[in-house]
Amino acid sequence: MQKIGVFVCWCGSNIAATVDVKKVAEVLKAEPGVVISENYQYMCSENGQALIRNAIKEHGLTGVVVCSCSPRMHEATFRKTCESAGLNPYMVEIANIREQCSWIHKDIEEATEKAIILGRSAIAKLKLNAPLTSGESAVVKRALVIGGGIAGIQSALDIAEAGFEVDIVEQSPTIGGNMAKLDKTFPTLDCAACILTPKMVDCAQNEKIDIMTFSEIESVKGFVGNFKVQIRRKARFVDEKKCTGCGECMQKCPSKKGLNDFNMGLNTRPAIYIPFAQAIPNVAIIDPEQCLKIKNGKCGLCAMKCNVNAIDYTQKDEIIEREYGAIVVATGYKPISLENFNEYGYSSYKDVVTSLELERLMNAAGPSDGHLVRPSDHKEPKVITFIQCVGSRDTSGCGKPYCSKICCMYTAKHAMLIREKYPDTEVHVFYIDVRTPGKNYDEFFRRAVEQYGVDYIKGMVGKVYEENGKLMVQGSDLINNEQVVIPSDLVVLAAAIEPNPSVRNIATMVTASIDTNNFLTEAHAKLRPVESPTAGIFLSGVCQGPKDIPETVSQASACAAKVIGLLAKDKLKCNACVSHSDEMLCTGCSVCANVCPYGAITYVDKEFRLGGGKTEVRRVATVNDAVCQGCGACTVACPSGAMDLKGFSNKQIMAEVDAICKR
Amino acid sequence: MEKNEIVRLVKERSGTDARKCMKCGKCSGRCPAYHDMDIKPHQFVSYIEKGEIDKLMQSKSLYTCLSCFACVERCPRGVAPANVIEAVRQEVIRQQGGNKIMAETVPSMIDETIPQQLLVSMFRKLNK
Amino acid sequence: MQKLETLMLEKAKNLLSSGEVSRVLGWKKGELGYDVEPSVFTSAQSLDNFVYNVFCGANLSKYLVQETKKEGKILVFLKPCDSYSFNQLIKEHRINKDKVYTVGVECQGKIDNYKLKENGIEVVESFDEEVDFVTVNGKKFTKGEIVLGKCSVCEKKLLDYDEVISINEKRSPDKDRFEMVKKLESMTADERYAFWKDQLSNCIRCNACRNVCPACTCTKCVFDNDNSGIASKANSDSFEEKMFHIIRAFHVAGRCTDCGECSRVCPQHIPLHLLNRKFIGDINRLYGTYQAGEDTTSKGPLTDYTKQDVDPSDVFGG
Amino acid sequence: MQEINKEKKPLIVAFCCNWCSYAGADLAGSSRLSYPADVKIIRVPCSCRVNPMFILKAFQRGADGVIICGCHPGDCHYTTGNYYARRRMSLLFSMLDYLGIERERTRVEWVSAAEGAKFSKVMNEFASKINELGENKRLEDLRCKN
Repeated sequence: MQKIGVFVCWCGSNIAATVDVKKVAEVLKAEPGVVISENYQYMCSENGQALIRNAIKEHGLTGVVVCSCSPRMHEATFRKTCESAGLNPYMVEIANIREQCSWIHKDIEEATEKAIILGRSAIAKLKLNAPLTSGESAVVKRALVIGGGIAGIQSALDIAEAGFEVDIVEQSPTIGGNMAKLDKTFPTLDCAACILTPKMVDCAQNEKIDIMTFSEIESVKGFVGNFKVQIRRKARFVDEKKCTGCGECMQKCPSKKGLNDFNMGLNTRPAIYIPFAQAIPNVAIIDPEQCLKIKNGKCGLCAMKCNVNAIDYTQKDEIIEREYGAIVVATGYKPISLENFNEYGYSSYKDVVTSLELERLMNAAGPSDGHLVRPSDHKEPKVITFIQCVGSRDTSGCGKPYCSKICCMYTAKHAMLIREKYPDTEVHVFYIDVRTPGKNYDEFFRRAVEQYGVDYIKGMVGKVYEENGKLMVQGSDLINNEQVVIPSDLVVLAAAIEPNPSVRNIATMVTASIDTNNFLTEAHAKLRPVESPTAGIFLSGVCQGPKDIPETVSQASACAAKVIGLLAKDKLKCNACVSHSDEMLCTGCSVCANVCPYGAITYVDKEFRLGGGKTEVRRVATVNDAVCQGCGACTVACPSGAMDLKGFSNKQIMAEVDAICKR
Repeated sequence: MEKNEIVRLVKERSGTDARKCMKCGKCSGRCPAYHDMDIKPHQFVSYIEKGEIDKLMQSKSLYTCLSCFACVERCPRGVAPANVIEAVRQEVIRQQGGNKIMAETVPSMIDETIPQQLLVSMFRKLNK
Repeated sequence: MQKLETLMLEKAKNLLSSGEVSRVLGWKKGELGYDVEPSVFTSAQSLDNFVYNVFCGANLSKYLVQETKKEGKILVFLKPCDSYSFNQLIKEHRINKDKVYTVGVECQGKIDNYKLKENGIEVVESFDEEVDFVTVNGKKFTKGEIVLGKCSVCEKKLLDYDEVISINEKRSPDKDRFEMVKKLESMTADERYAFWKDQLSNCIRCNACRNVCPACTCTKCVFDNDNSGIASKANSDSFEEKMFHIIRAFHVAGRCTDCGECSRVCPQHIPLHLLNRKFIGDINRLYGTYQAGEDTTSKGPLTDYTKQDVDPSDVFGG
Repeated sequence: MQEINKEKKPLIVAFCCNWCSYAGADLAGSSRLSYPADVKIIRVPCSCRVNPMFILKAFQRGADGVIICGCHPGDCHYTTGNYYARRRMSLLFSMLDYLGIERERTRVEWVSAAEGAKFSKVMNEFASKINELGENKRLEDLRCKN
């Protein structure tokens, strides 16, 4: 037999002035199951709460209805009150007779009648409430960072700083990402390597950080606090532990014609190589496509030369499994392919380069040792023309509809650096808009124009063609209303950036949502920008949207803060109002899993007794309490009615409907 | 016909949404007939959006545009300046009433010196 | 038709004797010619009663839910429309595909027994697919007159089968399957209300529509489940007639293959498929053409969305 | 007609999602923006929790109008809930309309936590529409009658 206590709050005069609270208490007392019905001036006050506590003890109440302000205000308060008196906190229902009654109605009779109906409805629901307990799940105190660019490095360092273990999984042979390829960085023009490589070294030396390069995520299972991740450590044919990075092997390797990825393919490297001088780990790797020994068994010079016997031509991919509490996705970006933009002649002319290629051409560690020469004849270019928005803001289907955000600034940087170092060079920039929001950004861009005399032309380039050994850049000058043709020696394209293609696969594995441009979706665009809607998955850097280095670093640190907040907990308290599947009704049709935004539903084959000694194996849904957030999408999708939501069950809601509709 | 109605018709016939233009000027940057135009391809898009049809209808660009569609091909926003030019040209021709070439007379005009582009352009007009 | 049946019989016998399958799901002769019913045959001998003719309208796919739980493999003959239901059941993990051997069979439309009975027919004397008419009580009917509603608009094709037995090309329908839905939509609300009140008030809640429906394979139906909050074994009032049919149509929305079994079996001749077809029409119009059962992997329209979907307030097509 | 309406007030059930619309209703309250007392709110976690059964049940029990309020598309607390609700309700309402039931008796509105004024406006409009339509005869429940 249920024993329900009803507590009607006056809220001073907030409720009592429009609702006859005494009458409400009186009428509700007559409801079946109600054993006590009280009214009090301020139910949320200490005295009011004491009233509830005492009533629970005195009458052995099985449930409490508080007619008061919005549950969004004090539901938590009254739940605690009841819990302290030994009643399950989920045996409390609130009838909102302030915001949804006394404050919006003037007629006392009308408001009182409505308050009574709302009270009845709460009682009807409460009668079907069941005590709920929030499940708990342990948190594995280790984080996984996918991607070893500046975003991943910063997140990993911050997490490690807080004392948690972090693994960085990077698909290329070294960490550092795109930033390692840059020459200088805006708006302060410090050298990228000078600020990045110390961080890379920190990662390598930090005992909390384990770096796995040349590795890929194979599969992700589990949920927040308890991810099980398989990592494929691809064969690099060099024992990472033995190799000292002396580079002797690179000298001896006879197969030297591999394209140097690190230098954007602008020069070549041997089959065994260390990506760049400051690579972390500073370990060689063999390109099996190029290695003579691996390809046709003839050579083996590097192994002969290696003092520490690190070379292993028979090395195989290895799959390791680790557990993590949180996963940071920091997969970064790549410039888009320019195959759709024949008008700029990227594939026809050697001296049409992308901005990232220009970075390498200007970098002291680059293919021309920092001396800016054009790729075709290694001569110094005298006229350089930059074209912005190549593939950005393009809704024609050839490029990307969004603004890549970083190009305006790096183009200004390039223009400025060139004019600084080679003052006799003429620099033109074709732009649609120059977008420079950010601290000291517009000042930076203006410096390029005012101090360095870079020629900014408002307008787009229509085509690039060759004439008398010059690259003729034909475009609009919209301000002068002219069509201009600029004979140039070097043309630099600010290619749009796009998320690293690997992110699609990773998003699927971790059930994180992804937008039409392959950027990962944040849990809330404004208020939860570094979290994925999937609990335990965090977003760091450009995988979430275009951003420059300062923004990436701040987001990476914000992301780390969220990870630390999660890992600092020993146990995760789960939402108590979760979905659950009635296995006797479930047909295993998978409809519920299709609508679950959290991937909380999985299926198992379970054996059921049919009676008469017979059994039957059926596929049924199970909900992971730790992952379910309780939206209820599955409950409606389920045709058999097997899915129901605790705290908001079908019967409870229909009981409310019944109570409201009873006249 | 009222001016606004002409603007509306031209927009409709051109089938292009001038509001999608982000004013980058790539159309004019590519245009091979640019120097023979008083109003440039990008300006056609801008003027039509602003409703300034009179200027466009008097423009000599209507007759210097080659209908090569390079501007349409290159536009990053899917706007079609050439279609706007063509639609304005159509409107001018329609307003001239009978002052146009009849389809039947075309065969007699063909000789090997007429550029194919012109023929294509002519047929396109007469088709409407 | 006779030839088709011979080929099918041959196939069934071969597979049974080779041990490839242990049972055959097909149709069994009745006593009156038209009273054909689905049946599981377990031996070559029992196949004497096997039949495939214009009366084999029943959809066999739903039987596989139970049949594939049993030991051994079963051979099933699927008409084009049956195979869509079959695929949908595979998609929903209701059938174990490894335990079925599917043979697609040609179908040129089946006969509606209710229409026969309406004409006072008790015994079918002969029928001939080739010349396209049926003789009953000495009276000849063209097939068009007595064909099942679902067959007259059937556009379904033979999907992936282990094997296909087909002699003639399938004839394409001359009618638009949404014709009646569109007609209803063009009526006034009052007329529609009157139409459905008239139709649904005939409902005797025999549950035949539900029991035959290949999309209704729940272990326990919400209407039989006391905990669902809407349990009702029989209609206690006029509302529940509507409630039952709306909920039923909604539960199969996006999953219904439009196989038309509900209307075929309704003893009260209620055109129940018009409810399902309304949902199908709306889905096609609002979310892009979708045919349930055409594949076994795609997301159904109600378990999917696009950000640009229309608002409910802009939907009413009536 | 007015007389009858006064005697028999319409009954409106509003399903509001906890995160946006219920908060919007609270804001309407704290801003003292009134709407008829005929509107009774049922709190659900998300608009996607609203089962068509609930709506039919409300009509069966004598509700004259049912309105579902959720976060604006794209703003769902659970990211995708209202997208599913939008499809479900589109189909369900279309079906009710198909059966000849007055289309104005059902409605979906997107109300954010900041839109107290909108909540009040929507409820006022909806209530007056339902008042206009009068008693829900087409989806009545015989048992609920005296």
